[in-house]
Amino acid sequence: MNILFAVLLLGGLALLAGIVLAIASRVFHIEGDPMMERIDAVLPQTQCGQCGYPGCKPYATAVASGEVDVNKCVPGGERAMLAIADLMGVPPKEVEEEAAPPMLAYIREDECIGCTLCIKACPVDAIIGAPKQYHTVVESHCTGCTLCVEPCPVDCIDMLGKPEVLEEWTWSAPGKSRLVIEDSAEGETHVRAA
Amino acid sequence: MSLLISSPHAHGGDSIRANMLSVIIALLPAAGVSVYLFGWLALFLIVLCMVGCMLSEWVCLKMMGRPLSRLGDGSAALTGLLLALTLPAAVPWWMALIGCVAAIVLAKQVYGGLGHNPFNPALAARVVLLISFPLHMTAWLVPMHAPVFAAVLPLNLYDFSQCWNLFWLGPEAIGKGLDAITMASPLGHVKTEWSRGIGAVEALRNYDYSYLDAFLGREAGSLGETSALALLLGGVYLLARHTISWHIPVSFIVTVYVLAALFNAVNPDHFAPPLFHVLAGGLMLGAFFMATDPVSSPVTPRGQIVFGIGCGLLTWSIRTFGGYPEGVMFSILLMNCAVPLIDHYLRPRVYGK
Amino acid sequence: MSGLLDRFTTLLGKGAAKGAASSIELKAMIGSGGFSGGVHPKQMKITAGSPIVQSPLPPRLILPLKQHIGQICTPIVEVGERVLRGQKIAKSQGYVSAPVHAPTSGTVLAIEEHAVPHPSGMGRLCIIIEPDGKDEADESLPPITDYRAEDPGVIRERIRLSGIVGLGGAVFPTFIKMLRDHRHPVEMVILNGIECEPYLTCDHRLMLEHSAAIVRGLDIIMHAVEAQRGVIAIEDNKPDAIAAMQQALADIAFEHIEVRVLPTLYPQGSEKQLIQSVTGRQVPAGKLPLHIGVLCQNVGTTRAIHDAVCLGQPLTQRVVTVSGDAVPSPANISVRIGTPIPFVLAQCGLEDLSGVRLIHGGPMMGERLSRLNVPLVKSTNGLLAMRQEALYSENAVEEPCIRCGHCVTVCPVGLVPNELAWHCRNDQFDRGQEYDLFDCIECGCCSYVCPSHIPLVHYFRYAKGQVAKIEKERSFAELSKARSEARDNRLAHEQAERAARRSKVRKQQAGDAAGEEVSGAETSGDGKEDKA
Amino acid sequence: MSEFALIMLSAVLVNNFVLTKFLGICPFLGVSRKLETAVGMSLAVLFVMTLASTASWLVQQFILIPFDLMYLQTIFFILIIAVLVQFIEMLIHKSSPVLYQALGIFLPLITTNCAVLGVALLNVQQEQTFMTSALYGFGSALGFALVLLLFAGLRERIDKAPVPEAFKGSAVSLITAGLMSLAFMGFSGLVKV
Repeated sequence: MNILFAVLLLGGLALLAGIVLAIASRVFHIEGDPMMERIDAVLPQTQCGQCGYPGCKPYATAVASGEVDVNKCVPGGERAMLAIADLMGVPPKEVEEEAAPPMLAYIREDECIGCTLCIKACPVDAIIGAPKQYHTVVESHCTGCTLCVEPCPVDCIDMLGKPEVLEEWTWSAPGKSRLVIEDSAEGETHVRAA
Repeated sequence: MSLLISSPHAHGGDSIRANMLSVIIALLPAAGVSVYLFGWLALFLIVLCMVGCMLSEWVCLKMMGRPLSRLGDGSAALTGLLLALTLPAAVPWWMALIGCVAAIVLAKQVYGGLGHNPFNPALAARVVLLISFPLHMTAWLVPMHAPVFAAVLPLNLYDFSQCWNLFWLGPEAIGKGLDAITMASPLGHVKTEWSRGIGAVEALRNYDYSYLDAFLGREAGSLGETSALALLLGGVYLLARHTISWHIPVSFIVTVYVLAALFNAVNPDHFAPPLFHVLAGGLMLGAFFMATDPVSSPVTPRGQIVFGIGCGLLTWSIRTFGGYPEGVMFSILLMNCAVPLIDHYLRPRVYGK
Repeated sequence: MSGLLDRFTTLLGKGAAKGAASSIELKAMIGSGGFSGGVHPKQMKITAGSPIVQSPLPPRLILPLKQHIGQICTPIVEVGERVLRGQKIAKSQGYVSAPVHAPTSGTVLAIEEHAVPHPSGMGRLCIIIEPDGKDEADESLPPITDYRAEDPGVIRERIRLSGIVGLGGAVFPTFIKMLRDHRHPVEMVILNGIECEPYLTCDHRLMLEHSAAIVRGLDIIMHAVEAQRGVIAIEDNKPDAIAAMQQALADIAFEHIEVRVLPTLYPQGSEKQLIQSVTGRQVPAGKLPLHIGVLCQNVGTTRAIHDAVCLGQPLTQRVVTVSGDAVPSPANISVRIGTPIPFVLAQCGLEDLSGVRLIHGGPMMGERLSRLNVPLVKSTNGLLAMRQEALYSENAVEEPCIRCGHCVTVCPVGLVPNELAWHCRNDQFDRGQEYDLFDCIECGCCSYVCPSHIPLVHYFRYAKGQVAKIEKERSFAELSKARSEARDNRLAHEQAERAARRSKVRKQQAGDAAGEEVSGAETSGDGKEDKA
Repeated sequence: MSEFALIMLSAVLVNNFVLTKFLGICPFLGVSRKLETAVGMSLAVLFVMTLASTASWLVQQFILIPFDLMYLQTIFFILIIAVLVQFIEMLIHKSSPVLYQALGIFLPLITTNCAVLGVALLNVQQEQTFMTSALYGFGSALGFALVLLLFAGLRERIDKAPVPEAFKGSAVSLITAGLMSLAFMGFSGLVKV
């Protein structure tokens, strides 16, 4: 009898608690997944697909739902990985592939046959041109994702490194190597990694 | 070799080594007083601690594969000296060595060496010793030249062979018990008397306490803490050399003084007078040499003042209400814990903001 | 919950900040300057007694198309064209810019990329002129003798056309600083004669030798901005300059200008610090000196303004201090802009440059040049040639920070350099910005006093560059995202349209008897759509 | 009044849950990597512990004692605490997703946190009144929060220090906690409770 009473009491209390929680879950219900948006915001938006997802947003969604590791974004490199790991509250994981130096696509226009295949492949609409006309890459929009190289039937797209200009030069960390152009006392010029 | 090098291309010439050296120099008067009071024992202990700390540092650097030249920055030697000055003269040599290892390995090198230790190594080691060996760490050798106790002193500390035996083999070797050659410090005495329901003023009277002796250092205590005069000299030297700033010592000492004065004014029989608090125990040593340890104290002036006030508050509270007679060491360590937060929240005002 | 807490902590920070004012005042009494912090580096003003000498014409002049802060200029001369001294050879492009003038008469040899004085050693577009030795002047800018009678706008336009930029080293186009804003009238013009960098003495010599021109230049500025008060600020380590300026004021009988002697303290010559020393007020963060009614001009700039207005000469030469332990005869030289630096050094007896490190500017804020064959530009206020072993920055070994707090004490901006450097070193740039990274003026006081020889300024520069880079990447990512989303929307839209058309066709199909032909037509239509 | 002050002082400093009773070590080590998360965790624990100690007191006085069910004490307490934690989790998820993510697994873990259950059980043991048990719960949580914040500050510094490989991570953290604990021994005897 005593036992029965104890069980009933405990069960009743548990039921009450359950009801309270059920109501609370209604009241505090949240729409959408702000985490996905936050992750998407730290991705480089190259839409390159190197992560195995068809773009940055799909990858962000996958990371937010926990179905994929935080280290799959190659162009984002370590920084994006650390930012995502930080957001997700998981330990950082090394990015396996080394990001290539920033590149831009160039179309050798005299070889272009105007097939528009690269235009369709470009995820950020950075290639302009019409059918049977030369196409050209808008440099300021190109993310260097290389997705246009594969579809080109005549292989007239080159990925070239971004030229370094004085205006975009920044200091490297103390003691870290950096290309230094130097004049020797004899008047020769050397370029070397210091 | 041509690395990218940024301005400035000039330097004021300050170095870690110079900083450490000037602290060691500033500690010389206090060390001198300790030798004057405790004879060869003090010298043995100081040398042992300095050597012990430097050896520990050397082993750590070697094991961690860091440049052994770091040993030359003088920080380990300074830690050894500071540790020695906080120890009672009658402490067994192996205990002092344990302290050295605790200071260098546990409190410093584990964190990556100089500059990264959150706690003052010497103090951390002393707390380790105090908690582990409470008896030995509160047994104060009767000093030479303390006028009141000169007659009581059962041994001559200026006698090399007697001290040598005492140092390595303990009091039994010279046929004395620890109790026979040690006594209570003024702070300890006040605490014990309190527990018997006797007020501080009465307690000091029956201890034959004298402010002048406390100022000059002719009283029981750890090696380097007894003489306020010697420590003050060193402190002024450091201030003059800009090795430390005034913020911590002044706010620390003033806080203790003000608190003690307030409570003493309310109940003069029960609470010890402010000057007693300022001269007693390790306050001077702590305020000028421990709390100002750059690595484990705040960097901003405002933070340093808060740090000093916190130290003072805790010191006085622990001395007055706590279980331990002396609170300087605990209070500095406790405030060391708060340094990152103090540094984070008490930054200077930025120009134009 | 966290929002509340953040607010609480900012409140705490602000409350605490208010308390700081008192400690700053205290410092002002103990220290010497009006601003907090600062250091007293070794003066090393070995050329203080050397009169300014005129450098001969070099065989070749190299004029970078950007010697100022702002947009690069476009050349308006062609290769082979003959140019005259003072002729504009490159015009401003955009608002924040300053034109470039030919320093002497000669022929344009080339317009090509050439190394410029920059720590990277990289080059930019330069106009290269071969002087013909005749030094014929272009007289398109007539002298304005009675400038007080002219409209301030005319004066400002003259300054703009003359290509004058701040010659203290910042090279910000001067005419922009002098624009009038009716909400913020300029009450005081401060002439910056501080020259707090060690070694440098060019401003000092200018004040001694051209005091009348400088005082007049200041009067021109005051007229142009309609200011009532002029203050000439000089540190007390230049008593002769103080006397010279006072004499010049007495001679011309200018009563609206006073000489203010300030105690020597680096970096008092920095604009914001100087303003605090002179007026006791701080320029609010994110605001200009103009917003508290102050305008600062450097001595060299003021002299250039005088020459541009009263003599009709654009900025084509400047005074440079050539010094350092490797220079046999240090001197103050008046040099044409564009003169190759080895040529200037040779004037001071330094021919063999092996083992010599070149610093462009003073030792505290100047840049070490990795390339020697670069021209002297508008920002060159000093050239220091140092023996490699004498150069601290070359030989310093970084040791761990012992948190001594000296950097905090000397920082004239009120930063916590050691913590800031930690964050920068660990690439925690958000944290760095929280610690006011961008308020750093790179004066070098922190590195100067650091007992651990930590290159703090270098860390800050690195972090600033990285933040800018990240910011750029972020805005590019945003742009790419928008473009990608627009594309997705367009594709979705097209697909929807196609689907709608298909269903329409299907409906027709249901109505029609012959279905196969239509579906064939539909696929070809699809193909066309894709291509569009 | 002075009795309440003494209870608080005792709970916060002298008998600090983490450093002298060694309760709640799991979140103490787990959530102290960053100051911001530590602040969040502190607030969550403050809320949970205060409520848990009052709620458990109520359950104790009005259910367990009258119905003579003392043998079900642990189960009842855990039930109450679990509900409270769930509730707070939803609240935080709604109000601050960042904090929610940052706290991660540790928020649900408060349920089985010995500090929370400990405060409920200690209350019963010490036969507190309603007010004193609420105060004791709050004070203990405050002590936990204080130590957690100090520790988080220290760890932010330690994390950036070149700690030898063997001591990286929890090793050096535990040493730090140990040294902190030594420092907190200075408070012993401060309040005789």
